[in-house]
Amino acid sequence: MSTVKEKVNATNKEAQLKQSSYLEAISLALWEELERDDRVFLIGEDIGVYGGAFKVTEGFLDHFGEDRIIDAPLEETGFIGAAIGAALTGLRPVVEIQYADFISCGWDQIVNVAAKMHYRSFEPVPIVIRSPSGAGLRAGPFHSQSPEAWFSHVPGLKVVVPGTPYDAKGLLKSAIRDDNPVIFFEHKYLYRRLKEDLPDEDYTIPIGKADVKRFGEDISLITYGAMLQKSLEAADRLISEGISMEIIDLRTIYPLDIETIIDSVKKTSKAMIVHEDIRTLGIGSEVAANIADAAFEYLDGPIKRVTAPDIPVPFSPILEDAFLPQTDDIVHAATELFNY
Amino acid sequence: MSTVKEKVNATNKEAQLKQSSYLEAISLALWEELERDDRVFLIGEDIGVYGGAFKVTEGFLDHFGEDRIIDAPLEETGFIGAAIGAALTGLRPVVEIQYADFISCGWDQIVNVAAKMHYRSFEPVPIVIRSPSGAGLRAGPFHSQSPEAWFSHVPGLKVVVPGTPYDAKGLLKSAIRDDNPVIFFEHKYLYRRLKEDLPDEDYTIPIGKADVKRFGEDISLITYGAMLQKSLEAADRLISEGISMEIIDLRTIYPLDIETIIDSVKKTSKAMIVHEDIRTLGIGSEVAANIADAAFEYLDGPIKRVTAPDIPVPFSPILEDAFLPQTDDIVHAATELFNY
Amino acid sequence: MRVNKKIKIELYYYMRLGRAIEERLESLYRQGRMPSAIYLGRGQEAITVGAAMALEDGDTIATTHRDVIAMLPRGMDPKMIFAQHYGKVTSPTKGRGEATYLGDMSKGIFTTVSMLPDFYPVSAGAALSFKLQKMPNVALAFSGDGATSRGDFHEALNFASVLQLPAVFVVENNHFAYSTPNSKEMKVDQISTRAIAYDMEGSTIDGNDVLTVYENIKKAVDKARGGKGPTLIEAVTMRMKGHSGHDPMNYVPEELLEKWRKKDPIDNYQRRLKKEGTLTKEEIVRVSEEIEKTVEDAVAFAEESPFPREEDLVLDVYR
Amino acid sequence: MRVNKKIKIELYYYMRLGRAIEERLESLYRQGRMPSAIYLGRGQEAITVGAAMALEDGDTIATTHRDVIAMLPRGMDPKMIFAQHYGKVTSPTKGRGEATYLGDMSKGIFTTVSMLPDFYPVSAGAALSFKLQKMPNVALAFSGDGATSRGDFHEALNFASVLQLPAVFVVENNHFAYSTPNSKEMKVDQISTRAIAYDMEGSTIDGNDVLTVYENIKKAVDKARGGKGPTLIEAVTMRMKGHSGHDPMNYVPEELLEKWRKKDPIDNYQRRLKKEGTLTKEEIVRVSEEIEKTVEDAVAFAEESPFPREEDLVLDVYR
Ligand SMILES: Cc1ncc(C[n+]2csc(CCOP(=O)(O)OP(=O)(O)O)c2C)c(N)n1
Ligand SMILES: Cc1ncc(C[n+]2csc(CCOP(=O)(O)OP(=O)(O)O)c2C)c(N)n1
Ligand SMILES: [Mg+2]
Ligand SMILES: [Mg+2]
Repeated sequence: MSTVKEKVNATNKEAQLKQSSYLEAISLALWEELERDDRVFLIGEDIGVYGGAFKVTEGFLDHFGEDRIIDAPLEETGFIGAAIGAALTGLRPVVEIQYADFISCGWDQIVNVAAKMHYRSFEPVPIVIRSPSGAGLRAGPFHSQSPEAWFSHVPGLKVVVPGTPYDAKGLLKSAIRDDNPVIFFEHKYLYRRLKEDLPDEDYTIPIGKADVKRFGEDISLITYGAMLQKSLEAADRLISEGISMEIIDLRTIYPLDIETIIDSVKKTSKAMIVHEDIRTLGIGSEVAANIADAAFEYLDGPIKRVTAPDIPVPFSPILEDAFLPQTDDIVHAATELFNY
Repeated sequence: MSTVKEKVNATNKEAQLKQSSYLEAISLALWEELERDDRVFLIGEDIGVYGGAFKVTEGFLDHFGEDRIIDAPLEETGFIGAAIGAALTGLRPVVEIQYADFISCGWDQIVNVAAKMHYRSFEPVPIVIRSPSGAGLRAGPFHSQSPEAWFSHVPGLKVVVPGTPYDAKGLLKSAIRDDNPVIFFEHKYLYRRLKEDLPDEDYTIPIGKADVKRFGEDISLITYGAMLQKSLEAADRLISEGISMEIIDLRTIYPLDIETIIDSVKKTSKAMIVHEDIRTLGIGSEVAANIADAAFEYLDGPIKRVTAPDIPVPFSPILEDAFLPQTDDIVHAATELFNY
Repeated sequence: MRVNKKIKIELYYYMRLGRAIEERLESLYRQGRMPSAIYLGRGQEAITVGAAMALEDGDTIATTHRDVIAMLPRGMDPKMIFAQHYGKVTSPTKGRGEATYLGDMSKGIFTTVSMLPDFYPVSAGAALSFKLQKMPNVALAFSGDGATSRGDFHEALNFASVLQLPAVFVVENNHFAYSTPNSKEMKVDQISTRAIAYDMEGSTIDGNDVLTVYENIKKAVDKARGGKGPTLIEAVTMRMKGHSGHDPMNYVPEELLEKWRKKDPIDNYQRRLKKEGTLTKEEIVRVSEEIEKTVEDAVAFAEESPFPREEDLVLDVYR
Repeated sequence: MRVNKKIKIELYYYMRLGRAIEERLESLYRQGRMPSAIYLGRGQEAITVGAAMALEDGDTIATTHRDVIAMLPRGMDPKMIFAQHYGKVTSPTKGRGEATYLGDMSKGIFTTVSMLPDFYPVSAGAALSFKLQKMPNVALAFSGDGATSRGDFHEALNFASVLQLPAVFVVENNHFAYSTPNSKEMKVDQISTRAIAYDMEGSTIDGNDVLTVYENIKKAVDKARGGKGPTLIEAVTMRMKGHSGHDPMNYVPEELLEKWRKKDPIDNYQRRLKKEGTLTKEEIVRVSEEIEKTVEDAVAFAEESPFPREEDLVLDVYR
């Protein structure tokens, strides 16, 4: 079984390119961190022999062995709790939750044990919980959720949702090296659809820093995850209408990089937020609240949100497409805001 | 053992008053609904023989018997799940979670089973989960949490946090009569501290309607739960400085009564939100986001939030008092906003 | 227990129908005609059908991802199963739910969720409901072997045992949880052993013999109905297909599958029924034809049904 | 197993010290001197101390709300316990945590949480950590009887058993979970029966005899250390005080308490040690004096310690 690393390297050599998919970027980050630090180990359902439901860890077991790549029994509370215990006693576990929807089954251990440990005991809990989230794959209400906002209401956690392969690799490395519990959602729609050149050398992306993915003058569009691509698409289309969009990719959902957001809004005077998560108490509400406080004087229009509606993620293609914010929706909202 | 109802009635008769505490109001609502509808039953830890950790159900077991007042084993997932099953087969369970902090142990059943049932199956899930939440009693990080915002990010649930005895009774009755899952948080600090006259006759308060607890001209202050009292106190003090506060008590946290909020802000042009929950993705952020969108043109100042900081609830009195928003903080923020 | 002829034939019919439905689901999936994932219970028909047949009207049943054919004896129309996989508005979820997560409370079938085994507690709650309402009904729930590792399994069994509820918990031990074999999921040899932790009756039965399944589960159902409390039944079988449509199941040794192919619950049962004269060659042909037609009709229904309307997207979140 | 004199005396000393600390906590609580709730383990000292004494340096221990005195043999200073209840900055949580939720990882003591029994899985994780790091250590965790109803219990035991981890799970069966008696919590007569569900060794022992506790837990600890896997030990005792300081425990019949008072673990042990000559009257007096001084000093320390500073409120949420 050839490993992701070998495959990517082989592909790269042939093509004289270093293009990696979002999924490969994540695999590479895991692989390299496992090589770098022998305190790192992976645990989760079907990650060993099977290589993971999405094949993120294909070939890992052969290379790293059973002590580093642990196939866990079907018990999210049990193995998340165990990972916390391992983290408190010197190791650096990386937990895979097969689908982000199932993270709810380990909820209590995350929010009550992991998150509140350092504040009370000053002990680090260097654990990463990574999981494929998000919709778009016709997977219905229980394999499509975007649970990131829940965890962004839990002090003590850090929450990361990368939107590009480059960021995914650099942020996952930072997450693994971080001494705090990090919840790391990988948008499963991007896994094999998004490719990018990755540098050869080891690099990290700081947790807590947003990234301006496109500079613009007229509107600050704040987004993250799979909506980054749609936002960029929308920005391309809007150019022809004379609207210059600044696209901020949050990357880290909690703690928020409020400074970058506010600086941008001070420049553009208009703000909109785009996310795939539902509207009420999605990250957009926190972003909007910050802008409405700290950048009020600069605002030249209402703060708009383009989000999914407040419903479970429906399965049927027509419904799912209607559920998800589309490029058209973004273009429409931006045009309206521009003309305000 | 005399029941709450008898006790309250006796007291009332003597004093020719109908004053009930927040806790008694809740007991009465439960009692009356148990009398009214024999599909209603209560289940939870120590609610029968012991009458509940806070004695909300004292005397209930004797009167209603073991089939209506069920002492459950210590397993939140088990008895919340069971309540859902009972609700799907014709009953109307009211679950008590001993402290709101422990609701995390039944999280998955609530957010994945109860909340998403009707959208997919059109079957009602008439279950109420009630629990004492909130800080102020020196009870530390695990007996003081305000988990309401998490549940307000779960379409399919309704989330209620009453701020007065009158509202508590009327809203709990509505919750029990509602065909949807309702999460009902009772602020434990108010249990025995807040008293109010209650009408003799059966009444309900609609879920989803905010209540303007005080009319004013200068600032719309949106709040709920235990912060209502501090906000009213602040408003009293601010009057002498010539600042007229309009106090909106949300009562229902989800779905939000956006209309009442927006109407108020259109009148006052200034908005602030006060809640005991932490800042990031507390209800305040959703309220602010709505105002910053729908009432932007009317706004005459930044939207301010007075909340707890993003930390676990600390135990030590000095810390807990510093954690909780105080009347002074509200007065200070309102004055600043007024002078903006 | 003597199983009468009518029931014997029904067991046969529903197993055949169930398999035909799943075979069709698989081919439609491979052709890319349905947006849904598929979870096939091939090889496990004796358990799903045997258990479902042991119930009466008014009882409830809670399935998992792999047990959709258990709905057939409870009255679920095959049309609904295809409409669901197609995401059509004519399905019980009106296209909101995927795959096997459909149900119909009027037939006592819960619309379950993916989280395993979340409907063990819910099913215990239905049993509580029957007890409190003094209704003579029973709540039956399925779980896989892997899902017995989860806390919900423990809490449900404990709850049902403490309150002595009319519940039957069936575990389909098909030896794998996705790619994870029993040995990595638990240390006990028999899952029924776990009943001891709840002072509950537990037994392990041959899950590939539909009469054994029917009789044993019927006994447990009758016991529950008689107020004698819950039972845990482990039915041993083998998952003959990948976890879901895209899983080539490379982790399962071919010999193991070969061994279990010989134990095919339908082939063996058909042979037996023929041998004992309950079923003739002609009847088999007739059943085959009927089933083919039923499946054809169901697929046609699903194909021809409309998709849900975008405008209805946000309806029904609340009652 | 022969328990040597030094250990015998230490067991005695720590039980006495533990009880003295709890008695003092109770009186301070009744006087309203401390902001914290109290959870007293009176009557259960043989278990907490016996178990803690069975561990070695480098092992970990995870307590519950009722087990704070188990920290004493692991090196926790009594000053810390009082400072914690007072909410002082000198406590291990710097006043952020309440009651018995303190710890010290340098001594292998987890800072646990209220949710029961959340540290069963965490403790299994420490055991996994020892195994992966090839460290010769053992992770021991306490649970109450009631908490065995929760899924975390099940998942932890299953996890530890599948992975054959060096873990010891101790259940203190004190017959009540708050007001809920065993009979409403479980149907098994012995909680150790639950070990069967994990093919784990399980035993039920007299929780009021400290030598029995020490010896049995030591055996399980040694077994774990030797790579022979986890054990579940149920130690039977009685909760002699209310669940917490404000619980008058009206639901417990006086006769039951009377019966258990006669089995007091300290009185009986002291009598035995005196009888066998391990302990003289003078030594008892000396121990009493030492303990009184220790407790006095600890209370004084707590009283005199400063509260945390408001300015530090938001520090340390992150590393
Ligand atoms: C709580 C939870 N975690 C993970 C999953 C993902 N998942 C779906 S099926 C499956 C394996 C289930 O195995 P088993 O219980 O043996 O049932 P089987 O599929 O063999 O019928 C897993 C891990 C899930 N559905 N629920
Ligand atoms: C998950 C959870 N639910 C509820 C509680 C509230 N609570 C605290 S102690 C207790 C009883 C615990 O009983 P048991 O496990 O027997 O321990 P004991 O107090 O008898 O030592 C309860 C219900 C809790 N701490 N955790
Ligand atoms: Mg299986
Ligand atoms: Mg107990």
